Amino acid sequence: MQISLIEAILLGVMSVLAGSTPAALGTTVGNYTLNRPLIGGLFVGLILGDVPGAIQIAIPMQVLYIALVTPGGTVAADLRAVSYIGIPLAYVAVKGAGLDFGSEQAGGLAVSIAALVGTVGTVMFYGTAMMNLFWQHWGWAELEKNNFKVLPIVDAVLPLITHFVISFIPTVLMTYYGQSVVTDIQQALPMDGLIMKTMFTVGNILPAVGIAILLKSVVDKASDLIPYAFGFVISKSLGLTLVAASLVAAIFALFHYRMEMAKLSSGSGHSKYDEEDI
Amino acid sequence: MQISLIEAILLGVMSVLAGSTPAALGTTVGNYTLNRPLIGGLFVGLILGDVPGAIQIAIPMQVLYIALVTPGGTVAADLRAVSYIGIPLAYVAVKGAGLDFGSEQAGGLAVSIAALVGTVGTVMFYGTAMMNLFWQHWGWAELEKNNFKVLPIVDAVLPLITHFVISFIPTVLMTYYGQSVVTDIQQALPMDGLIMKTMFTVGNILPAVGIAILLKSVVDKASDLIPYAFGFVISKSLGLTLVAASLVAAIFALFHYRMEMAKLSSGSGHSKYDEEDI
Amino acid sequence: MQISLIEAILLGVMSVLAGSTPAALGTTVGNYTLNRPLIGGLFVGLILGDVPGAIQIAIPMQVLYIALVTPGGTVAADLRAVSYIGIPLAYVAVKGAGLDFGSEQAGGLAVSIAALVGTVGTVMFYGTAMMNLFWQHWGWAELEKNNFKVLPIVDAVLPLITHFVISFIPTVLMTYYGQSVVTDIQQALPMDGLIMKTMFTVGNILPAVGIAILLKSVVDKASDLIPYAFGFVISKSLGLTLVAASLVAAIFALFHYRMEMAKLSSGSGHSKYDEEDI
Amino acid sequence: MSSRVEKKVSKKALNASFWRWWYGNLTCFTHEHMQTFGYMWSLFQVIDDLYETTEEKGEKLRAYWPFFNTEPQIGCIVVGITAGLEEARANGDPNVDDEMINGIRAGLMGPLAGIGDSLIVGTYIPVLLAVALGLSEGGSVIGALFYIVVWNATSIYFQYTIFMRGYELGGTAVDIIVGDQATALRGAVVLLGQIIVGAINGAWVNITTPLEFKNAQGEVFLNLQGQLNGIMPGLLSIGFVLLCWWLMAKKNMKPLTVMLLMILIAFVGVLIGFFDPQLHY
Amino acid sequence: MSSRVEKKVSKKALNASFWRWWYGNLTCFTHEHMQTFGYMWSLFQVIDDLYETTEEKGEKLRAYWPFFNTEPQIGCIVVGITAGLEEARANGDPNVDDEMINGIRAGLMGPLAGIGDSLIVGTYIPVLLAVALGLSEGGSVIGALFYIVVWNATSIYFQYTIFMRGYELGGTAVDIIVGDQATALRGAVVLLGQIIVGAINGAWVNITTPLEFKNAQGEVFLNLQGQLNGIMPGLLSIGFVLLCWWLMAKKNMKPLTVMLLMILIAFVGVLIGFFDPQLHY
Amino acid sequence: MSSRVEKKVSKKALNASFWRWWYGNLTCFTHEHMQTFGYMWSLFQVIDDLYETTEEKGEKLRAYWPFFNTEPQIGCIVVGITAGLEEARANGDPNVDDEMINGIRAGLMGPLAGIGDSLIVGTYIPVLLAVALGLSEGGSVIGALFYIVVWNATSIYFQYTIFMRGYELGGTAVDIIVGDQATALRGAVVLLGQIIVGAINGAWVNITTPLEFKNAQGEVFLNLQGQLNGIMPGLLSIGFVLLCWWLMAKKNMKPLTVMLLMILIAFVGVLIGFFDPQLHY
Ligand SMILES: OC[C@H]1O[C@H](O)[C@@H](O)[C@@H](O)[C@@H]1O
Ligand SMILES: OC[C@H]1O[C@H](O)[C@@H](O)[C@@H](O)[C@@H]1O
Ligand SMILES: OC[C@H]1O[C@H](O)[C@@H](O)[C@@H](O)[C@@H]1O
Repeated sequence: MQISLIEAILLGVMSVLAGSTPAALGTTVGNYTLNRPLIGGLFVGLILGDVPGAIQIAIPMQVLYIALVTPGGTVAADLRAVSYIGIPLAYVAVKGAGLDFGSEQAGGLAVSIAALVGTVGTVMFYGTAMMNLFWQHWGWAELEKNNFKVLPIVDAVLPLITHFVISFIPTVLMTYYGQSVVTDIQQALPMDGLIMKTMFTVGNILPAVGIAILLKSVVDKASDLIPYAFGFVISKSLGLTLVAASLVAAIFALFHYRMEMAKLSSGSGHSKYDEEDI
Repeated sequence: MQISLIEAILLGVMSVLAGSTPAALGTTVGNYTLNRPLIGGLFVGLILGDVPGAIQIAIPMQVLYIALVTPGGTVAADLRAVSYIGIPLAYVAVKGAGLDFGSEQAGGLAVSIAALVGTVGTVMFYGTAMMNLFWQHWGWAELEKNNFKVLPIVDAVLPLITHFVISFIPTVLMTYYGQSVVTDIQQALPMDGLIMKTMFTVGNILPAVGIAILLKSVVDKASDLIPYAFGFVISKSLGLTLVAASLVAAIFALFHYRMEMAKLSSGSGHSKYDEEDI
Repeated sequence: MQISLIEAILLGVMSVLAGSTPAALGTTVGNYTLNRPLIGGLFVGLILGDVPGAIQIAIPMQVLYIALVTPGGTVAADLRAVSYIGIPLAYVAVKGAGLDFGSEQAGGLAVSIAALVGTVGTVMFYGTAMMNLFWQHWGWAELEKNNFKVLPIVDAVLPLITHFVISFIPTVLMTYYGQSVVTDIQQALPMDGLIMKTMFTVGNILPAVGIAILLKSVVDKASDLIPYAFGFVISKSLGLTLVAASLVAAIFALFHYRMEMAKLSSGSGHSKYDEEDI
Repeated sequence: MSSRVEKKVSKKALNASFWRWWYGNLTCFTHEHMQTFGYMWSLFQVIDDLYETTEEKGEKLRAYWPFFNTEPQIGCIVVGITAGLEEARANGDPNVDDEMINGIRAGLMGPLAGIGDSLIVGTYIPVLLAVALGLSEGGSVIGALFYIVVWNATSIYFQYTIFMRGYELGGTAVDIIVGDQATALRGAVVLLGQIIVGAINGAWVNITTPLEFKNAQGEVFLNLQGQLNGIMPGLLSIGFVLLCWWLMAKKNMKPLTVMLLMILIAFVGVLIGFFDPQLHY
Repeated sequence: MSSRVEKKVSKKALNASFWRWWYGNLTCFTHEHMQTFGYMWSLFQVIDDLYETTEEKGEKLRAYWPFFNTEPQIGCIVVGITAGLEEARANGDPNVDDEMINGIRAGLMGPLAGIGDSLIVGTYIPVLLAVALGLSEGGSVIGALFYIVVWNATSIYFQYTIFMRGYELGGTAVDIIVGDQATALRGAVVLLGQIIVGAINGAWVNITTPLEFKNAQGEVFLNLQGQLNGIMPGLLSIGFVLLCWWLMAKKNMKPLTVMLLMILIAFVGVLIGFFDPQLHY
Repeated sequence: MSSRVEKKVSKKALNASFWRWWYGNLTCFTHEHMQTFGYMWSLFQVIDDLYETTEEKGEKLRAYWPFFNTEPQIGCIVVGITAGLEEARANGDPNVDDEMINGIRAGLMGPLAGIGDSLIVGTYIPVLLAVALGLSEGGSVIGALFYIVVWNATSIYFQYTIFMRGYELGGTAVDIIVGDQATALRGAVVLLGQIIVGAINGAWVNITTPLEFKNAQGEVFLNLQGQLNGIMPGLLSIGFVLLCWWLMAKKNMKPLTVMLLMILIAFVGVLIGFFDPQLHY
C-alpha cells in the first residue's frame, strides 16, 4: 500500500495545524488536542480510510509520550511528526507486512517508527521558532512606527509561511515517498553537522536575549541585579521549582512591603501597618 | 516450655508500662527505659525466672534497634512488642529447640522473631494514638466549660483504657497462645486491608490538623502565610533539618526586629539600636 | 645510574623554591610555575643532564595532576614531592630498567612513583604549615610591641628554616638514597601513628581558630552571630559555592542598606533612596 | 512596671508543673494534638497559682490549646520558659499575649525536637546502651542495671535543671527588654514561629499518593506524585495543612469536624487508591 | 481618585482580547521573545479601547514589549490581570507604571508556568488521555472523541473564567490599595519580579559547554564545565543573560543586534567546539 | 571633607606593597592565620607612608591582624582596595573603621577565593598546561618554556593591574558615597562579611568524627557523625569555631592559648579515637 499525494497533502496540513508549541490552530486545539498521537490516529485514520487501524497504531505511541511537558520552549519531542508522519508510515509498514494492527509486532513497529521520526519533529520545532524571528523583527520595526496593524499579521498570518516551509513540505515528502526519505533527510542534515548544531545552540542561547530584555524592564539601578542574582541561585544552585522559588521571593517582597510601610508610618503615630487587604 | 497465664498477664502489664511514645510510665522511665530490649530482657527474665537467658536473647534485638528515633510521632517500630512479646516468644522457642542462649542460632532466631512482631508494635502505637482521640475530644468539650479537673483524667487515666484494649489484651494473648496467634492476628488484620490502610493513612494526615491549629495561632492576616510557606520550602525542598531551618528563620527574625527598632528610632535621634541584651 | 650528592642538593633546593602553597619563591613563580611537574621535568632534566628524558617522564605525571586545586589550604597532593622527588626517582628507575622514556611502561612507572611520593608532599605541606606557627607567634608577640621590622623576617626569612628542615633535608635524602628511603620514612612515620594523625587533625582544626579570630572582628553583639550561622547553613547544608553564597548574602546586605536609608529618609521628605552610585 | 505588686509562682506549683510534664508529656499522645494535653496539665499548675477566677484561668489556658510537639525531655525548657512568661503576663506585661506565647512555643518546639531526637535519643541513649550491652555480655544483669541507673539519674537531673532555668529565663527576659524593644522582639518571635511552623510542616507531615497509571504490559507510564513534585515537593503535605487551616480560620469549622473530615478523606482516598501506606508486617 | 470619569473596557474588547490570546499565545513563538507577540495582539484590544491617540496607544503597548512566557492556558489570568491594570492606569492611577506591570508579569509568569506545565500539561492531560486510551482499546473511536470533547470544553471554560476573574482582580486590587500602601506594594511587586526573573533564568536558560581535554589514551583529564560549576552552577546561563542585558542597558545596543551577535557566538562556539548540543536522531 | 589636606600614598609605597604581597602572600602560611602575615607585610608599606607615629601605625595595622585567606592572585584586588581605604581613613573619613575593613576583607576573600581557585587555578592554568603538554610531546622543551613565559607574564600583569584598580576603587568609593549613605553602606558591608564568614566556615572547616560502634560481628550499629548530621550538617565544624570565638571573645583567652588548647584537643581526640584523618600513603 502507498500513500497518495492527496493523502500526503492532507497529512501535511494536519501537521501544520497540530505543531507542538506553535501550532497553526493554537495551543488548546492544535498543540494539546490534534498534536496528541491518539487524536492523530483518528485523523490519520480518516485520511487513510481506516480509523480503527490507525487508532490501534496510535495507541502505543500515545503511551510512549503521554506525560510530555515542554517547559520554557525546550521540546524533547515534537509530536506533530510522531502523529502525522510516524503513524501513517507505521500504518503502511504494518499493512505491508500483513500484521494485525493490534498485535505486539505492530506495536513494536509503531514505537520504533515513532522513535525514528521523533527528533524530526524537534528539528521542525526549532526551525519554526528560528524562522519566526524574521516576522517578529519586521514586527518590531513596524511597532516602532506605531503601526499596530501588524500585530495579527505577525502573530497569525506570517507564521503560516514558516509552517509551509518547515512543516508542510517535509511532511508531504516523507509520507509520500516513505520511510527512506526520512533517513535521506536525516543524512542530509546530520545532527553533528554545523547547521543542526548551530540551530540547536542558537535555540539554547536565544532565551538569554529575551530574559535580558525582561530583566531590563524590571531593573532600574545596578543594585536591582542583586535580587535577580539571588533568584538565579535559588533556582540553579538549590534546584527550587519556579513555584517554590516564588514562595521564597515572596518573603522578601513581604519584607520590602513592611519596610516601606514602616518608613511611612514612623513618626506618623500608628505603629501597626495594615496587611488585611492584601 | 509454655508461658503461664500469670506470666502472660505480667508481660501484658509491662507492655502497657513500656509503650513507645505513649507509655503508661511516661517518656523517661516507660519509653526510654523499660521499652528498650536490653531492659526488657531483664524484666522478662524476672517474670519467666531466667534473667541471664532472657538477657542473652535480648542482646541481639537491642543491637538491631539501638539507634531508633521516632521524629514527630512516626514510629518505624514500637519496641514494646519486641521487648515483651518478642523476647518471651524467642525465649520459649530457643528453649524448646534446646539451643544455647548465647549461640548464633539463638541470636538468629531472636532477630527473626523480633522482625515478626516489630510491626505488631507499630500497629499498637497507631491504634493507641487513634483511640486517645476520643479522650482528648471529650477533654476539649469539658475545657470549653472551664472544667479543668479533666486534665489529669484525660492525660493520665483514660489512656489506660486504651492501653488495656490495644496493648494489654493482645500481648497476653500472643504470649500465652504463642507464635501462631501472632500470625493469626496478622492474617485477621492484613496490612493491605481497608482498616489498616485507613488507620495508617489517618496517622499520616492527622498531624496536618494539629499543625493547622498551630498555624492559626500564629497567623493573623493572609500575608503571615508567606513566612510559613517559606519555612515549608526550606524544610521540604531544600531538606534543611529543623535546627538549620531555625537558623535561617533567625536571620529573618533579626531583620524584622531591626526594622521595628529602626521604625522607632528614626526621628528620635539615636541611630544605633541596641541588641546587646538579646 | 645514581643521583650524586650535588644533584640531590640541587633537587632539594628546587623543592624548597617550589613548594605547594608556601613556596620559597612565592605563589606565581614557586607554586604555580616551578611546582608543576611539566616544569619540574625541565629543571630535573637540567640537573640530571637529560632534559628530553626528564620531560618525557614528567608528562604523564602532569596529566595526572593537571587540575589540582587546593581550596582553603587543604592540599590533596603537594606536587613539590612529585616534581623533585618523583621525577628524579622515576627517571633513575626507567633508565635502570633500560626502558624508552616515551614508552608506555616508562609512563606507568612514572605514575606509580608519583603516587608513592604524592602523600609525602602532603606531609611536607602540613609540616611546613605547623612549623610556621612558631615564627608567627613570635611575630605576634613582637607586633604587640609595635616592632614592625619583624614582618619581613616572619613572612620571608624564618620560613626558610622550616623549608630546610621539612623540605630540603628529606628531598636530599630521598633522591640521594633512592626509592627505599621513601618507604623507610613512610614506615618510620606511619599514617596511622599518633604523630601523623595528630598533625593532620590539627591541620583540620586550626582553621577554626583563624576563622574565630575573623569572626570576632566582624561580630559586635550576640545577635551578629545570626547572619554568621545563616552563612554557615547555606554553605554546609545547602552546598552553595562561596560565590553563590555571596550572592545570597548580597540580598540581605541590600535589605540592610535600604532599611538604614529608609530610617534616615523617613520624615525628611524624600521617599526614594538613591542606589545609583553603588 | 516597677512599682507593681509582684505575683510569683510558688515553688510548689512549679515543682508540680515539672513533674506533671515529666510524667505526662506523651501519655495521651494522638497524631492530631500530640503533646498538647500533657502541656496543659503541666502549665495549669502555674496558671492556677497565678490567677483567681475560673474565667481568667480558662482564658489564659487557651494559649496552650494548639498543637504542641517536641522531644519532651529537652522540651522541658519550653514548658519552663512559658511558666516564666505566664508569671510576667500575670504581672501585667502587655507584650506577653497568646500570639507571642505561641510564637515562642512554635519557634522552640521544632529545633529542640531536632536536637533532642538526634542528641538524646539518637546519640546519648545508644551510647549508653552500647556500653550496657558490653557489660551485659553473656547474660549479666550489670549492663541493664547500669543503663537504668545512669540514664534515669542523668536524664531526670537534666530535665529538672533546664525546666527551672527556663522558668527564670522566661521571667527575666521580659523584664530586661522593655517598651519598644519588647514590641519589636515580640514581632520577631512571632515571625520566627511562623517560619518554623512551616518547617515543622515540612518535617513532620508527609502525605503522598502512590497513584500510578500502567499500560497493558504493566509498565508505569504516569506517576502522579512525580508530576506533583514538579510543581513543588511536598505539595500534598502543605496543601492538607492549608486546607485544614482554611476550614478552621475562614469557614469557622471546629477542629473536631475537620478531623472527622480528614478521616473521611483518608478512608475514601484508600478506597479509590489515592492513599496507600504500602506497609507489610 | 473618587470623582474621576471612569473609563471602562468594553465587554466586546475584553472578549476579543481573550480570544486573541487563547488562539495566538504561541502561534508566533520564537526563543527570543516567546509569547510576546501573542500577548501584545491580545492586550492591544484593551489599550485600543481605553486610549484615543495613536501615540498614547503606542506608549502604553511598550509595557508589553519585553519577553513573556508562561503556560499559556493558566497564563490567561496574567493577561486578564494586566487588562484590569490597564483600565486602572487609564483612570489615572499613578502606581501602575511600566515597571510595575513588568514586575507583575514577571512575578506571575514563572510560578504559573510551573503550575500549568505540571498540573495541566503534566497531570490533567495525561490522566484524560489515560482514560481515553482505555476507551479506545481495540481501535474504537470513542476514546479519541471523549478526549477531544472533555479536554476542549473544560480547558476553554477554565481559561475564559480565569481571564475574566483576573481582569476584575487587576482592577479592584489597585482600587482597594491606595496611596502609600500602593506605593509600598508596587515596590514589593517589582522586587518579586526581579527575583523571579532570576529564577526563570535558572529554569529556562541552560547553556553549557562540553569542552574537554583528553590525554593520549583518550581519557578526559580536564572538563571545562566541571571547573565552571566550581565557581557557581549555571555560570554560563547567567553570564549570557547579564552580557545581553549589559549590551542593551549600558551599551544601548538594539535587541536585534544582540540577537545577531548571539547567533554569531553560537556559530563560532560550535566551530571551535565550545558549544555542542550533542543530539542525535 | 572637601577642604582637607589630602594625604596620598606614594607610588613607591604602593608598588612596594604590591610586590610584597605578590611575593609573600603564602610564604609563611599556617592553618591558623593563613595569609595574614603576607597581608600585613604588604599593607604596612601603605600604613607606614600615611602615618607618623609608631603608635598610630601599630593601631592601624591591627585591622589586618585577623585571619585572611583568598586565592592570592585574584586576591590582589582586596589588598589594593584596602590600601585605598587606608588612604581615605588617613584623610579622616569616619566611616572607615576596623569593623568595616574587616567586613570588606571577609566579604571579598570568600567569593574571590572561589573565583580564583576555579577560574585561574582550576581552568586557566590547566588549559595552559594542556597546550604546553602538546608542545612538549616527545620531550621537547618548548612546552615548558611556553608555559613559564605565558603564565608568568599574563599572571603578573593581571595581578598588578587589579591591585592598582582596587586601590583607586577603595579610595573613590568612600569619596563618592558620603554621609548617611556611607553609614548605611558600612552596615551592609559588615553584614555581608558576617554572612560570608559563616560561608567560609562551611567551606574551609571540615571537622568530622569517624567514631562508630560495632557489634560482635563487626557490623556498625551506631555512627556518631551520622547522628550529629541529624541535628545539622557540619555541627562540629561550626561548633569548634564558636567554641574558639567564645573562648577569645567572652573568656578573653589569647589566640595562642586557644591554639594550644586545640592542639591538645586534637591529640586527645586522636588518642580516644574521636578524630582520625584516615589517610594512607
Ligand atoms: O514553560 C512554559 C511554556 O513555555 C513555552 O511557551 C512552551 O514550551 C509552553 O508549552 C510552556 O508551557
Ligand atoms: O520529634 C519529636 C517527638 O515527636 C513525638 O512526640 C514522639 O515521636 C517523640 O518521641 C519525639 O521526640
Ligand atoms: O582557597 C584559597 C586559597 O587557600 C589557601 O591559601 C591556599 O590553599 C591557596 O592555594 C588557595 O587559593
